[in-house]
This record gives sequence, structure tokens and C-alpha cells, in this order.
Amino acid sequence: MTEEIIIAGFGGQGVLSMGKMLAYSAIMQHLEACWMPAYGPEMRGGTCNVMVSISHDKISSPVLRCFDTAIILNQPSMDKFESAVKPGGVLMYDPNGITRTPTRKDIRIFAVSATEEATRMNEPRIFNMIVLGAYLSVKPFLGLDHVVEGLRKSLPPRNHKLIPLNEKALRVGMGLITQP
Amino acid sequence: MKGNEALAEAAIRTGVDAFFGYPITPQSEVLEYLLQEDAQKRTGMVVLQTESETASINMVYGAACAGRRAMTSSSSPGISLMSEGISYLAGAELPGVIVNVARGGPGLGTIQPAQSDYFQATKAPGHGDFRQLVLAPASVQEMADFIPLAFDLAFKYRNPVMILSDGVIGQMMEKVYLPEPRPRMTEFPEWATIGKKPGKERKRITSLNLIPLEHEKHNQKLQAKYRQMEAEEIRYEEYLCQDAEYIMVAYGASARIASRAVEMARAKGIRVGLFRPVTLFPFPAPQIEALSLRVKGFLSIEMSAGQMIEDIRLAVGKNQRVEHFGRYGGLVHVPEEILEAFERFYMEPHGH
Amino acid sequence: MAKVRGAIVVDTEQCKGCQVCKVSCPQQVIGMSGTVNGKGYYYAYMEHPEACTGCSNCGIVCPDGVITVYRVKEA
Amino acid sequence: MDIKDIIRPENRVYKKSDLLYDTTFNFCPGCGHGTIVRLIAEVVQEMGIEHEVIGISPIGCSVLLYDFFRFDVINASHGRAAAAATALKRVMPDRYIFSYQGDGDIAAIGTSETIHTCNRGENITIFFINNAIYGMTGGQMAPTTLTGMKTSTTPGGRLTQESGFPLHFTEMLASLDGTYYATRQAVHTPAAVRKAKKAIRLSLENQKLERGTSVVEFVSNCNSGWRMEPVASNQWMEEHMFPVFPLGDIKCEGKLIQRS
Repeated sequence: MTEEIIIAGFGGQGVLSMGKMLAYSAIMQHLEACWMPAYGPEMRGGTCNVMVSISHDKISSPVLRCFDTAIILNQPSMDKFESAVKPGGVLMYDPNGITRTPTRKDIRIFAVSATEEATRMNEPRIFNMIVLGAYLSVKPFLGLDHVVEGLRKSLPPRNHKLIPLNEKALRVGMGLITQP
Repeated sequence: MKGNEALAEAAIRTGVDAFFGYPITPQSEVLEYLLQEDAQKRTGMVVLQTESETASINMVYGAACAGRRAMTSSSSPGISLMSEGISYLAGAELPGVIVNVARGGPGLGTIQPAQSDYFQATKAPGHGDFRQLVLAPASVQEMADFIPLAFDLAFKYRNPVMILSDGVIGQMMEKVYLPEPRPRMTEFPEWATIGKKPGKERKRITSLNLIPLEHEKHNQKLQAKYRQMEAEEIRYEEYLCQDAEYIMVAYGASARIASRAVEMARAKGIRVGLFRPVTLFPFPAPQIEALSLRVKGFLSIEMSAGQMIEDIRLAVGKNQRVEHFGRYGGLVHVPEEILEAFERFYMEPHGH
Repeated sequence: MAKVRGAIVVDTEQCKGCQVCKVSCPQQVIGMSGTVNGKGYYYAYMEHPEACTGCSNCGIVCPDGVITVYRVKEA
Repeated sequence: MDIKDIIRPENRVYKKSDLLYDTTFNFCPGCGHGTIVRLIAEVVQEMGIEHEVIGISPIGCSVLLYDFFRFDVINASHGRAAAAATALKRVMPDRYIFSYQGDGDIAAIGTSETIHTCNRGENITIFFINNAIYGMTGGQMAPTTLTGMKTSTTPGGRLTQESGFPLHFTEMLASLDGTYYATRQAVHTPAAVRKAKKAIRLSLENQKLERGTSVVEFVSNCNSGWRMEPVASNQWMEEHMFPVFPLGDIKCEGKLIQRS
């Protein structure tokens, strides 16, 4: 099994940390994982993306052109990465702020209204966890307990009190996907 | 762990005595990690944010004079500033480890990854007739593993050793097994200037020699050292080379990306292998020469306009065709375009 | 009353004849030789040895450390 | 009493330090460098620290410093002695570390390293020999060259509108919070030598206090660069250098000295 993912949005959405969570969770499940961020000005509020590879085998290239899954969180990323999904792959996006919905017919497309849900829950910070939860329900190869373990590993101890909230967000996300 | 962080943690575990560094993207995590992890408290390691890269390398020089394990880390423009100091280390025969998490140049260039410092690292890290050992990690694991290796080599040869990484390897995260902790040194080499021992002659460390005949002798001694490195220290990795008809040659991040291209080629039934130099100096020329006698062509994959290819051509001589495929200026190849380039060169009937 | 007598020994081969000692001597003891040493310098010497008090001024200003100073109290 | 009766080992009151090799200094006749090197050796010997001291020689006239001292010495690259000193002290805090630098080395190319070393308050001693000229390379303008002074690169005399002003580098260093002691000395007369030697001793003793950096500037002559006889150069130095670079303490025990 090899799963290659791109998560793309803008800085501050938690794109990098979502990717980090995925990578950590995979390692908790004794898989190989590689996390390759687009670094630089992106970290300071511009567009931002991260490539995550998860596999049973040693990971070859950390840099990829085509992906099994694209998680798209803003319109510029949609424009850039819709075409990068492998035929038969998955495109998941948050419709908030998306002006042109994806049109490809050879891939599976899911919408997850994470921004809306996070606002409704009055917890805008857990937006990315809702998206991650949605992803886990589409690609259920990572166990939730491993994800929570990965969360514990990736969060500094002072933020461990937020773990229950994040876990809740993951569960909310898992029930939130719709196929447009 | 990020490559940069793994390298920093390995430095603590290797019992490094001193780290001197100045922030620069994409390697700032090294200095940050050492200070956030309080390396000074963990092992007594001296960690200092310096006023410039020039100061950093000269501090490495100072600590090396005391026989300590000293290192610095920077990225391309910062390494340029260090070149004088690296030359002094080599001239005075001092051990030191310099990490270059390379970015695109020339000039201020870009903060994106590149391999355009190959010439600088392997041919001209500074003025004068000298060489430094160059290790090129291709994974986060090697970022960690090469720290103890680099110090072993630096002390074995009393010579600077460079770890030539790039923004991809420095910034990416992978699973890593950290090296076993080594104790800090308590005994120092006999050549170190740590205060004259009673009854013993005092020591001096310099790279200066105003008598040309003596200086030539000193240089001959250095050259002998470099020949010994070429005989003993070549490191490389072969992937699917056994039955290969074509060889891609790549190091660092390029090697990782090219390995995927090799797999894609194999899936199409093309017998391609990957040869990865791990040491860039000494360059695995004899191994490449041996391969050249039984394959049909080489493709050098670099995040540069073509630098390592010159060493490959020297090794191959007239035996075989050597082509280059590079992305540069901060762009990184993807496996698909490497395969496309390979097919363009070698699979099309009228390849140029 | 005890009289203080002094003397200096100049390493004439290392002396570079700069005369800094000569002008520092409060008793005008030091003169410059009429012949040169192996390096070609006119070196310092005690021109008036009887006047030397061994004050060491010449020794401590000598840039080349070539002067050794001796002193005794004469009964 | 015969001279022979005076010249006996028991009557010896002054001789060159045992911590200097018995070689001729490679300085020009009458050069203050020799006196300063001699004094440093004397102080190290008197303090009994020759097993704990590491000296750093620069680029320039004193590059061969290490040929003279019978204790450990290293040679740093041009201007970077303070950086090397920082590292030596940090990895060996119990050792005495000093650098010995000329005006070009410390106040031109090495300005940044020196300022930041003092600003960090590294517990080291910096000896700074200011002769207002580049001696080794043949008498070019230095940062401390006096206004109007002729050098090979200011043949008509230093013009401030072209080349700026003589740099008061020790005062700059003294203004930094990390600098504990800063003084300006000379070695051209016996009285000056005695004072200078005390300053050298204090600057080294300060290292044990761990209160910051000690800087000792020596206003010195360069009779070759100035194209003068040694004795005349010392007179010229008194008349022209001292008014611009007045002797005396600039900062003691971390406090700036008010001068009238």
C-alpha cells in the first residue's frame, strides 16, 4: 500500500500540521511516512502545501507530480492541483471560498464543509481536524487510535489539554462528507 | 523529525563540543533546535548564535584548535562567506564539520532547494590546493547518521568535512533512528593547543609557512592525505544496477526522486539503475568507470545546470554517453519528468 | 653611604641599533658602537660604564630584549 | 669595583623573559611590537600561567608572534582573532585567552567580530597595537591613520572627506556593556612601559573575574611606515598621536572614566 497526498491551502489554515498529523499517525501504525512541505514565504501567510507519502515500503521520492489524494482548501490550490490527482484518485475540498467546483469525471470528489462546521462549533482552530476526519473516513487505512496517538506526539505537552477537542473534531469530520 | 532537526539531535548525541551558527533559510531549525533543546544543559555543548557566518567558521577554527568537536551549519550564501575559514582549517590541518543545506543561487537566489553548490563543495570550497570530504545525505536518517561519521572522518584526517544537503532533505520529515549517545571527549589530541604541558614543548597551530620549500612539503603532505581519502573513503549506493543497461546518477534529494523514476522505467520494462554517490569528494569514479564498461549510457540528475556531470564524464571517459537532466533555480524535479528526459535521450530512435 | 653600581650586557648580535635605550638612559651611559654586528647594525654598548646605576630603564624599553641589567650596592 | 664583579647572576635585575625563544624578533629596529611582545611574556611568566594561556596571533606584522612565545599559540585569519578567542574560551573557560591584533586587523577587517565579542562580554583579553598604518603590506592607510598623515595610499595626506576620520576604536569598544576594562598605553619610555605592564597584568587577571572583555590598546610607532628613525618616530608619536589617541584608562571595572 502506498498513499500519496497533497494538502494545499493558504498559510494559517493548519495545512502543514494536518500533514504532520497524518505522517505521525502512519508512523504510530508502523508504516513509513515522509512529509515534504513547501517552505518559505508560504509559512508567512501565502499559499501553502505539503506532500505526504505513506507506505508499507521505503519511500522513494518525497517530491511528486501526481497524487492519490488531494485535499484542497482554497481556490488557487484547486486550480493548481485538480489535475494532479491520479485517475481513480480522491479530491476532497472545503466548499468555503471555492468559486469553481471540480469538474473531473475520472476521480472521486468529496466536499467537506469544515469551515462552516468549525464556525458553528465556535472553534475555528479545529477546522483542519475536521478535514482530517473526513479524509480518514474516505481512506480508512489509519486507525483513529493511532491518529490520536500521533496527535499526542505532534502537539507540545502544553497543548495536550486540547486533544479531546481535536478528537471530537475528527469524529465530526468523519460524518461530514458529501459527494456533490 | 525534520532533516535539520535530526541533524541537530544527532549533534547532541554525538557529543559535539561546540556549534556556532547564524540563521538562514532553509537550515535555521538546526540552531533553533539546539537552543530549544538546551543542548548546553544536556551535554555541556557550547551553542552560540554568532554575528555572521564568518564569525561562525572562525569559531569552529578556534574550538578545533582546542581539539574539540566543533561544527557549523548554513545555506549557500553563508557557506560562501565561510570559504576563507574552511581553507584555514584545511591549511592548519584542523577537524571541523560544515553543513550546507543548499538553496538556489547565484547571489541571494532563492530559499528553495538546489544542488548548485556541488562545484563549491567539491572543487573550490576556498583558496589554495586543498580538498574537503563531502558527504551527501539522501534521507532524514542520513542527516542524523552522517554527523558521527563526519566527525570520525574529520578527526581521522584532521581536515574539514562538509555535509552537503539541500532544502528538500533539510525540510522534510521522515522516520529516523537516532544514533546511540556518545560521551563528550575528555582527552584531547596531542596537537591541540590547550595550554603547554609542563616539561613539554609548546604547540602552535597555523596555516602560514613563509619558506616556499617547506610550504611545498606541507602541501605534498596534504595531497597525500587527499589521495588516502580517495583510496579509503569512497561511499556510494547502487539501486537496480546489477542488470542495468542505463544508469542514472544522482545524489541527495535528486537520488530519491530519481529512484522513483527508475521504478517507473522498470515498470515499462526499461532496464535502468540508479547510482548514488554518497561521498562527492572522494567521488566514486572507479565504480562509475567500471559500470561504464557494461552499460549503454548515463544520465546525470541534478538540481543544477550540470556540475556533477563533469566528474561523471571524467570517470567514464570516452567509454559511454553521459547526458544531463537538471531543474534549477529552486525548482525540484518530479519523477515523471526525469523519466521523460531519459526517454528523450535514450529511447527515441534519433536521440541526439 | 653605599653607592649603587650597575652594568649592562648587550646581546650585540641581536641588537638592531634603534637607540631607544640610549635616549632612555638617565645617566647617558649608552653609546652606539663604531662597528656593525653580523646583521649590519651599530649596536649599543656601555660608553660610560662608571655612571651606570643599574636602573633597568634600558632593559625594559628595549624592543628586542637584548639588554640584561645587573646591579650591586657598593659598600 | 670591576665590571666583572657586577656582572654576576646574583646581581641580575633585568633580563628577557624565559618564555621567549632565543630568536631575534622579526620586527624593524625600534618597533614597539617587540616591547609589547616582551611585556606579555614577562607578565605571563610572573603570573605563572604559561600552562594555562593560549595566545592568538593575527595577520600583519605580528603574524609570526608564535615564533617567539614558549606557550601555546594559534594563528587566526585576518580580523577573526576575536571569533577564534571566543570559541577557545567557551570550550576552555579555565584558560587565559588573548588575541594580539594590529589596527587593520582589529579596526578594519575584524570590526564586526571584535565588537560582537566585546558585546557578549567574552572573558578574554584583546591587545590592540595601533600604529596608524599598515606596516606589513608597506605603509598604507589604516583606520587609525591621522588626518593629514601621509601614507602610500594617502600620498597627499589623509583627507577626511575622502577617507573618513581616525577611528577611536577602543572608545567604541569601551562603550559596549560587555567590555569590562579598556585602556590605552604606550611603550616608548621606561615610565610608559611600567604602566603598560601593569595594564597587561590587570587585563589578564580580569579573566578570572568573569566580568567581561578587557581591551588594552598600545599606541605604537612604525618607523618604517612613517619613514623615520626609531627615536624620532617616538617623538613624533608623542607630538602627533597622543593628542588624537590620549593615553590612560578609558573604562575600569565596567565604568567609563570621565575625562575632562
